[in-house]
Amino acid sequence: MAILDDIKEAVVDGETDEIQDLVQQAIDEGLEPGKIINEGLIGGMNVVAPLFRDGEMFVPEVMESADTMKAGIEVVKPLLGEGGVETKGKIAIGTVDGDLHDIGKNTARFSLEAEGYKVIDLGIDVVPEVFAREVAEKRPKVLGISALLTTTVGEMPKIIKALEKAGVRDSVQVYVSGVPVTRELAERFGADHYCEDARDTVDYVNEVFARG
Amino acid sequence: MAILDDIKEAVVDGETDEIQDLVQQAIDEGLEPGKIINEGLIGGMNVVAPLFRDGEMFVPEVMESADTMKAGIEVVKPLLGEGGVETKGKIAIGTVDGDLHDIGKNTARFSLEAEGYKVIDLGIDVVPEVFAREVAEKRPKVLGISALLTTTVGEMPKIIKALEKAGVRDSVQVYVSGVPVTRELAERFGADHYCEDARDTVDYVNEVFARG
Amino acid sequence: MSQRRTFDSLAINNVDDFIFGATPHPVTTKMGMVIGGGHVYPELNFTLPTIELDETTIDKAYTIYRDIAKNALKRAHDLHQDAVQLEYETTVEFTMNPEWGIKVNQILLEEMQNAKDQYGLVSALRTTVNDNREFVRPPLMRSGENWDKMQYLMAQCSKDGADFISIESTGGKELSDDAIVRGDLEKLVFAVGVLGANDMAFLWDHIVDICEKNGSIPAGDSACGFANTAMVLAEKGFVPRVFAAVTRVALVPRALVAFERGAVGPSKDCAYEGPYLKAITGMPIAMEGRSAAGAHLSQVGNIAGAVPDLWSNESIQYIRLLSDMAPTVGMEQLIYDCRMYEACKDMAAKRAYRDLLVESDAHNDPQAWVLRPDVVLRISEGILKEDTPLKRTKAACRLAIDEIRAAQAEGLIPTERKDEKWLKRMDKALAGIPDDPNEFYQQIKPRLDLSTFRPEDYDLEG
Amino acid sequence: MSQRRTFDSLAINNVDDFIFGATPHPVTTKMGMVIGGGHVYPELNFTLPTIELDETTIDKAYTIYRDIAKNALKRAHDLHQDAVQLEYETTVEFTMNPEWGIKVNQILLEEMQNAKDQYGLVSALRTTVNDNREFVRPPLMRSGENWDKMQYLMAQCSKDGADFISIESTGGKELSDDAIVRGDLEKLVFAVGVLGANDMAFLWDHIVDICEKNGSIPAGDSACGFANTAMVLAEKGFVPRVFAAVTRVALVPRALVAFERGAVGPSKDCAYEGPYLKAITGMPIAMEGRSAAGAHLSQVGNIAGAVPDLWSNESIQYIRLLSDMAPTVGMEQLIYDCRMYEACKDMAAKRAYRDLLVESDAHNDPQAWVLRPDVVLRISEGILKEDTPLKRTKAACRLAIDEIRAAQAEGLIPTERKDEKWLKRMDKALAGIPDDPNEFYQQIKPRLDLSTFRPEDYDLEG
Ligand SMILES: [Zn+2]
Ligand SMILES: [Zn+2]
Ligand SMILES: [Zn+2]
Repeated sequence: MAILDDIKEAVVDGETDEIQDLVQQAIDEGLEPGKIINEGLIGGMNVVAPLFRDGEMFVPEVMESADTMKAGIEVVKPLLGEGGVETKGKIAIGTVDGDLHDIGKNTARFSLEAEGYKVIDLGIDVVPEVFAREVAEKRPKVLGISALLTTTVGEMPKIIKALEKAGVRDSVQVYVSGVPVTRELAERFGADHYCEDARDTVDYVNEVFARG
Repeated sequence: MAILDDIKEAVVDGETDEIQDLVQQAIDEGLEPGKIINEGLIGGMNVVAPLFRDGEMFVPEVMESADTMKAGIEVVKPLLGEGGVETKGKIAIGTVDGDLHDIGKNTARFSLEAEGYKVIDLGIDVVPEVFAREVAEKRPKVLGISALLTTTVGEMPKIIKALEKAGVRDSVQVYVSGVPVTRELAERFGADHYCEDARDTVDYVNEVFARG
Repeated sequence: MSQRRTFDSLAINNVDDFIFGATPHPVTTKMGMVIGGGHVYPELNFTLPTIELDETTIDKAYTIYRDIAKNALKRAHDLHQDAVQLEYETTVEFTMNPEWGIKVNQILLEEMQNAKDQYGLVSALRTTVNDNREFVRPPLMRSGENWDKMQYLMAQCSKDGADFISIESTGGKELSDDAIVRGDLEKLVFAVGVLGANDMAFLWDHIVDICEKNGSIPAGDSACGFANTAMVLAEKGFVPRVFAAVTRVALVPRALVAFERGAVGPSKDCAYEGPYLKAITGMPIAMEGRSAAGAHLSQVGNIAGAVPDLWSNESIQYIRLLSDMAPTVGMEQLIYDCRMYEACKDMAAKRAYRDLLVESDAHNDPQAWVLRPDVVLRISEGILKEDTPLKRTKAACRLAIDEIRAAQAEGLIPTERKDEKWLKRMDKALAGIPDDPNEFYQQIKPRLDLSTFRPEDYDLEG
Repeated sequence: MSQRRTFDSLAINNVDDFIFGATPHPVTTKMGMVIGGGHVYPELNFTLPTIELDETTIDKAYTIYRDIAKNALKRAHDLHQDAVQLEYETTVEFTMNPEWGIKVNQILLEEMQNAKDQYGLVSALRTTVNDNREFVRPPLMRSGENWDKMQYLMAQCSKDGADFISIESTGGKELSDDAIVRGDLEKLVFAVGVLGANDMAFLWDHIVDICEKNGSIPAGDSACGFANTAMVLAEKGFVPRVFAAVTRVALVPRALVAFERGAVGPSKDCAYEGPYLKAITGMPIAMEGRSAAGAHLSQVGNIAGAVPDLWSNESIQYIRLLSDMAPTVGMEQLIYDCRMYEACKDMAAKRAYRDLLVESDAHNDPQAWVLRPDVVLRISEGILKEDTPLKRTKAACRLAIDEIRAAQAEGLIPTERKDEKWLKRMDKALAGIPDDPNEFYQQIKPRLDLSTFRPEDYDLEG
């Protein structure tokens, strides 16, 4: 399937300009929409993820690949029924109240999206109640809490308490990450896991979903 | 009272060879034994302690002063009734099980003795049960637990549990000290205080006894 | 009110005169330290361990700051050091609760005076107020409670006796974070050459004014939130090293604005663009390198030490290491580094030692290469040929790219597989940027998320 | 079995040849690093954070050791370093449970091989087995379970591929701790010149034998428990600096015994007596200084770097700093120091840089003074005029006192108020010590606590 390889390659190279034509060509050749997405577009991201992990791609390139994938998906989407795009699962991530740094969160987000997860981005500067409400409503399987500043790390246990109060603590696996966080702090806060960086996060999330 | 000043000076200078003659001379001059001890011998140590604290004396010199004081007290002792030597109070200190380093403990001990405290030295490599037994029997007001090795610091909470089990936890103020210990660890272990060094220890013990 | 300056020629022209510890316009502290007057002094920065700050824990925080200062100053004395600088960098809570920040500032000054009285140790204090204007979104850069608190804290710390006031200002960071993560040089130049530079002019007019009224010295800013973000991401392998190197140089014109508005140095340690500022303004600089590895891993640990007037550890938490508390250890390491500078007996020895620091790093990474004293002088000269922050920012990028390309062509620094692709990408981005800020704004506007910043706070037409 | 040597003349005679990174008898590791063959390599030591070790936590400890090695080696590669050494210093639990220690040793070797395979990084491993003979009281030095476990651990780590076996042996520490705290030079000389030296002969015969049988290199001992105890106490103001300086030199003859019995270096980092060993034996040494301040505060942070072949951080716990985990940070700092050595292009540059390191410290403290290369050569020569460890230890003290007194008389180092009193006190102690160990023993016996050590374990008549 030469066209699928071309699509994959365009995603890896972040050729946003070309992807829509390629996808259209695949549709014209009669390929199934599901196949175009899973083997072509997400297939490309499946190449990107390990390349990024091995230091062969930079974050801007990964983001361009993600953009390319998205642009391609937009062409196929009208041809799909509801829920046509298969994702590996749902994750919510956000940065704690008082913390306006989002690089860590964003990098985790794009890494996870590149791995094929649906990421609910709760944004930055999120209060505990919002974390709890979003988990209750959207039911992600994993919740990531990120902090960059030393001084905002104290928000983390509050979020976990808010989840308990909302009765959704057990419905979700919680990981924490960020410069000031340590494995020990994560344990003390009552989180399920500590993720050192975006690559670590992907490993952890893969593991959670593999557990089923 | 020239002779008391001479005794004081001999203690400060650690003149162990001369102290017994000086004390005998004071006795011959008809001075009260209690006065010789408190104003002469311990008076000397009261000069030593701040000198040490200000970096004007070295530990070997402090120890020689303590030796001199002891040698002087031996001459007066026969003239005293029971409990004649006044001490400021009773402290027990020991190094945890598995830890054979005693410099920290010894320095604390000599500093405390120089301040006029009675120190029950539990020794090195002490198991939790011995700490508890000694506290129950000897009833010190303060218990110092010392560790030098990173890996033996975990003994500290065990000792505090042993005190609880023996029902003597509330009878004693517990401080912990040593290279691997931190204020945070001290709190986590349930100690009453963390002492950074011997000088810190003296301050803390003074404060405990000042509280009454 | 404040003394405006323009810089159109280099204060240091000859690489032979570009040396650590000495600069054409030294600055004198309250206790008489002359920064840039012949010596390199340690500048120790420190921060709290992870504790939640509120009314119940603030006294503990005060005690920690007092312990840090007391013990680090004691250690300096024990090591026969006769003068040091401390930096108190307020974290967000201390700016939001300015009374807390004022109290810490006072505690440090007290301990400095104690050290002077007890053992004659001379010291100076830099108080760096956290820029918390970004703590509403979109940031309110020129009004509001946060802006008022920042100014109040600066004024009071200045009045109470801080020698220097600094800041790591954040104007433009609304766009630069994304620009860096995206490797988007066009957006980066807009963020720092238009927004950043514009905010610096506004901000430093105020800081210089506050310092003049209250008795301290306006010391300079840091591009920490910009170029160091790129550096840290490059170390993680997230963005290319050539991109981080260009970003470093791109930040020079923005930093220069503080000096145009009346700052006199020493510029901040984490402003690795410092050598450029020293070459252009002749004012003293603080730098940080290998002894700051506990805060920033980098490729410039030695070369950063080529021409500093203060040598810093960037920041270390009050945590226990095997020997002692980390700030005390930090002070010791800085002093050993400073002793090396002092041991150089004449200009020849100083140049030789400087060149060792330079040569030991320069050939390993483009980020080190752009800190070479000769490269710094060449690029600085080129920057001064332009007359506005935006044109200077473009020139800085252009010159940095050219220097990197030339060094790679000659095999003087390593060339990574994708470097040429990225250099070309940056060429292309630069080529499309007009000289006029408003024209640039109109051009880039469709690509901006206008909910993230307020154009009116940067004098831009809506 | 093992090759015995005697040292009666200096391997390095001329201060011009006494230089970092090169020595007459270099040593080659399994992957081909030549220690002392022209370069100074970093040697990173690291240790666990505070955790209680038992069957339930040991797996976590393994993971930590793997992470430390993986990340520190990765950082070395990122900084373009081509060869490094790791040191695994077993804590007591790992010697008492030798299977744990063996496993960690294997994990480190695996990660070293991975780094070689992945990015060509060459590395070597020094395994330093904790001397746990003192963990019964009085210590059983020549038999018993602890002695057996130590030997077993060494043999197995050697067999598994460790390049070097070292130890910080403790023979004589039963008396030396008290001697140091008491400032008692007579007792100290007995502890190290009789007990220590005697134990070194016994112990190193065994270690050399184990290494020969199992394929690793016997690398040398450290007086950490002796001279570094004195150094740390001097830094706290507990014992005089002149006493600590004399203690340092007093430990040289004891350390030399390991080399007489077949050790070939590199000697241990925390053996600050290293320069003496290098001058006398011509074998390579590891040293530590400013980059080890997290483990030892000292007055010799730069001068310790004058003539090393490996440059170490002593030890750092696996704790998080603002930038990264502390061992990774430690690796970076060591590499920056090593880059400076590498940047010296010829012998003239090397000597000039060495002299900067020396001069920056030498005039601040007697402990630094006795590490000056010229002082080291003079005292070493004097030591070799004597032919037994005890006579050499006495000579070492005598010569150190004379050098310190002369330097103070000339105003080359500071003189503290009580120094002359303490120097005289040491003169007096030395004058009373006989040359014959058994005569010395009989003389000092009444002052010893005979319950603290076993004379028969030191070949002494009861
Ligand atoms: Zn900064
Ligand atoms: Zn800083
Ligand atoms: Zn050691």
